[in-house]
Amino acid sequence: MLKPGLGLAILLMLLAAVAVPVFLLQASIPFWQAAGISSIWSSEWYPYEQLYGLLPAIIGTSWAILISLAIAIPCSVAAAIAASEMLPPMLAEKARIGMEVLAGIPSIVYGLIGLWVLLPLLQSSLDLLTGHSLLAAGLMLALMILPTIMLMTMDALQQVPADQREAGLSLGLDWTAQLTRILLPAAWPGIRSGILLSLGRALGETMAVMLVVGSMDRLPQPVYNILQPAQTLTSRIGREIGEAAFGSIHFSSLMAAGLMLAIMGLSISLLANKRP
Amino acid sequence: MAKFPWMKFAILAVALPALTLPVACFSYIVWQGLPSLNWQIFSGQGMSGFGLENGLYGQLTGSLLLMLGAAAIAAPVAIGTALFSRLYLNNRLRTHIITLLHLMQGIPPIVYGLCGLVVFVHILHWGISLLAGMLILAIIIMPVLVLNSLHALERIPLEHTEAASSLGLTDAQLIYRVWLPEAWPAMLTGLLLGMARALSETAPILFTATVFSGVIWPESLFEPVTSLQTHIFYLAQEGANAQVVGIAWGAATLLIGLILLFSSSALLLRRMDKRQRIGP
Amino acid sequence: MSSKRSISPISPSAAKAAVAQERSSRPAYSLSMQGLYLQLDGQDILTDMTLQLPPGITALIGPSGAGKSSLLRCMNRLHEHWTGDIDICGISIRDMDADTLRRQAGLIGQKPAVFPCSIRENVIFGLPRQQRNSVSDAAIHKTLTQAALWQEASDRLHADARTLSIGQQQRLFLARALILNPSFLMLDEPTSALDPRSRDIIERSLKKIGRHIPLLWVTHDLEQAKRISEHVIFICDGKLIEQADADSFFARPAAIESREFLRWNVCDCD
Amino acid sequence: MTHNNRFFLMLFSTLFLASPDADAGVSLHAAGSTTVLPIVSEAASAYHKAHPDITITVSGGGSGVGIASMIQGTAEIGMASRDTTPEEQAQLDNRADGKVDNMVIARDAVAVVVSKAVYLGGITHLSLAQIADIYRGKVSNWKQLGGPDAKILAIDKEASRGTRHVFAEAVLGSSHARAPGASLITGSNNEEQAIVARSDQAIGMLSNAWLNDRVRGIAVDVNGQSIKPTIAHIRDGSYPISRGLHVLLPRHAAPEVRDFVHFLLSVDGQAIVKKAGYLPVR
Repeated sequence: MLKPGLGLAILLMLLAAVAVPVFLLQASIPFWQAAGISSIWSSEWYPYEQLYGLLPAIIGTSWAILISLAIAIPCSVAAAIAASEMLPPMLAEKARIGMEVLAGIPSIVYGLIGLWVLLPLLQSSLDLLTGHSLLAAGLMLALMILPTIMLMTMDALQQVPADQREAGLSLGLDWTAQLTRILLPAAWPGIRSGILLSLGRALGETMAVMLVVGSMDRLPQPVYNILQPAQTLTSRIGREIGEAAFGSIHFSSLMAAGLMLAIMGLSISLLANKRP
Repeated sequence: MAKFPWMKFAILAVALPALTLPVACFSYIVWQGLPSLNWQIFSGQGMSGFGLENGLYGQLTGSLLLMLGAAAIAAPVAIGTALFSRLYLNNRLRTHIITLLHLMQGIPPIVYGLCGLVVFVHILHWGISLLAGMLILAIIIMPVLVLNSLHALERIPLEHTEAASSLGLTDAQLIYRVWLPEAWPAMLTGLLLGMARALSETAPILFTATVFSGVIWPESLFEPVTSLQTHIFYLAQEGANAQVVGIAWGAATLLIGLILLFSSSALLLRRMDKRQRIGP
Repeated sequence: MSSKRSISPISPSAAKAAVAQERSSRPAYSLSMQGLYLQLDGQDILTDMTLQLPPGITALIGPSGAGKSSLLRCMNRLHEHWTGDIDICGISIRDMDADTLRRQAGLIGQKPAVFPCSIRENVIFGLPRQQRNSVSDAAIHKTLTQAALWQEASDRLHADARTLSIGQQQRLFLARALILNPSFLMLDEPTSALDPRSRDIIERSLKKIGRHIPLLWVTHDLEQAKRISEHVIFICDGKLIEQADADSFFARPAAIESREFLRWNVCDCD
Repeated sequence: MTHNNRFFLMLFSTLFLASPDADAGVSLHAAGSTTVLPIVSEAASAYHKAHPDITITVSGGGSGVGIASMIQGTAEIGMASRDTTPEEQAQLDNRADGKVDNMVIARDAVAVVVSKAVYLGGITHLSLAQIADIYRGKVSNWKQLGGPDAKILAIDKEASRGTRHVFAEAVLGSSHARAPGASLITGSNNEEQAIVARSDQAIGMLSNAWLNDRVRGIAVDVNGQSIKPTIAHIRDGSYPISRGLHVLLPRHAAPEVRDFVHFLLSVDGQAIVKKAGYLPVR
């Protein structure tokens, strides 16, 4: 009685795990048949003209992630160092609780901030048309992944064995050397998985990005221009999935975009799972 | 001897935005949202349009229903999975299950939303419905729940299990009399965190479970609902009307309050559990 | 070009001579503490500790929780919040730069804390950057020989240090402290995690080192204390009970606590 | 131990009981154009007051969503602010459960809107060709059109939006024409209205019900006459970019659905249309 009951639970779980990729693949097949794999490298996205180039969204996603990581990693690692190595333990604990709270703020609320605080700020300070841009998306994502990286770095730093710290100090290493030569190398696996975890989160983030990125299905001109409106894979799905008819190539192409997101997300978590 | 104080300054300087910005964001939301969190926003008096004829009441119930449904579906499956793998699977298989769960966590939520759209809304013809949203959210929070339960079970000292088995307890007795009493705080912690997560997901339910307006209390599981998360999304774009944007901030504050309620009770429970474990 | 010639490689014999010269040129070393108090988390760990460290090997013994490890950590300022005075050659260690002090006062812990890098990098870990880049193979050879690790590790200096056995790692730990040229060494039960053979190797090499610089050796193993020490400091409950020559301490302990301790522990050991 | 057990069981039973039980009331779902949404949303709550056992849920998404949800049967009522395309009509006709009727419940104008600063800077009327030049990217500064010296922020809409279809048809010649001059794509009318209001250099397309002080509708030159997007000009047909607002309902729809659509076309329903700022059809 017990075993079949529990077995049913695990079967349901496995079913869910298997069903997701299967249906994703199955629903995107019409797209691969009609548009072909080459549409990944094509930059024209006009569903009404049967042009389904995924490149602008892929480039947009990559830029947004790159910007967010470039900002979030140094800031959050520095914050973790400051909290765990410089602040008194009481304050460090407070900082941790604060970060845990912030990690729970839902993305749609960050979107609200992006729309009503960040965009006007960018518009006026960088003299942009509206502020909708890859930079805005990257900044939003950076804000959202900061707590994750910081919490995991803090954990990793605090878990550096006391004897390693003491050994470093006994050798007369000064604060900087202690940090760069003992603490950071020892904490690196933790920092690394924090970065990969937040990379995955940034990749799949939809609402906040959708509200600030501008939804322009066009390659940035030139390609490093991050001040232009653009599109990411997630914002394209969020914008268009409601209006694409089930069974159409358009719908199928959005499923293909989802499939690509899933593949990227899976590779990242595989990377995170593999102990270096 | 040079002590490199500049290094500390540099780190503090880089850390400053990270330490202050999130706090600033949080206070900004609350500052913007609290003024519009009055009785009117719940009763809907004097409001029309924007799906707010009944205030935020319908959105609130929708969010809570989605969350509770997701938890009710995911929790038994997750705990069953954890118990099964602890009882009947060897270490190697269990490692595979854990890897699988980590992989499931790596798939972005919106992708689960897409799959739910295909399977529940279109193939099964449920339409945009509460049940579709519950199931999608359940799948999204499942890995966290299973991993948490597994972790909780693994922390039970082996001696307890062995002692119970040597007393001749059956597996079911072992679960009810030894494992669950020891592991429930950690499992409940996971469940509460999962519920907080279910409350904060927006994209997966946007096109599978929620509509703009018209629902206060759904008549059945196959009806759509409104939710706080998606309503913030709609209201956020109503730029021309200051009152509506104010309500969006109010709804955001309400949502954060709810999420904090769940996540902080989870953290509190975890702390109590830890203290009990270490304590006298 | 000419300057390059001046730092020609040093032959091992020349290195030995240089070391001998350096040792002999070092001023007579003195370490003393007066009225040392240490409180941690509201508990008295050390009270009114006044003593002078004699040259040679000194065994610091006492029951567990007596404050032995804490005493060592005060002496290189890993613990900072003590009152009283600790002087090295008449200079209060509070007036010294902490990092410099710690380089002078090598501390070897109970378990080898090797860093996740190669054996060679571990040895030179504590050197300043310029010296790390220019350190000669002779210096590494010398240090590893002193630590009795050269024979086992010479052929795999670039292997990961964690591939060494625990006993070898502990000697690596020792080498890492020795390369900094410490003025004295503090050993916190350095052999308690080791098998007897590794213990003997370490004891032998430390005995050699003890001829040049003072060693303060925390141990709970009375047999070991008898084997190695010339002096004994016995502390109990954070208080100094007795300081004496090793021979006289083991033969005729003066304080009642010492006698008790010796009796119970000898019984335990046998 | 037993105490813990009971807590655990209680927790789970509470969770299960919390799911809602089925009831006999009727619930209808309307989806589609955000231009039609204010009418239907308002009418739905008025209708619900008169018939408490019938709830009508409303969601936006655009005309594409309204038509797609009819094709897929995910909603009882579709809302669209444009005609169906031939492909869409074919799919609607091939539906398993019967054809879909298309009814015009109101008319409105797709106003060409500009930011207040642009309007005050002298852009009060443009010809269709000038507007087309903007959206084709041939004109990029308001100065070239006699306005203030500011870059043009041309706002386009998502491809399936009804407003976009009607606008592109009238201005660019085809409802799916590309607009390389556009520098931002928006979705709902509200989203676009907010951005135009916040900008000093924007041009966009909005239903005439969304005009206000900061979002000004400009006149369109037709045969030497500047025609403003007013109700009067929609009624006499002189404004060139006007359209019908449709609701779609399956021919075999439930009586409740039909009754609601009748309500939309009744005097009370048409009053709501007027209040929302559109031209009633009755």
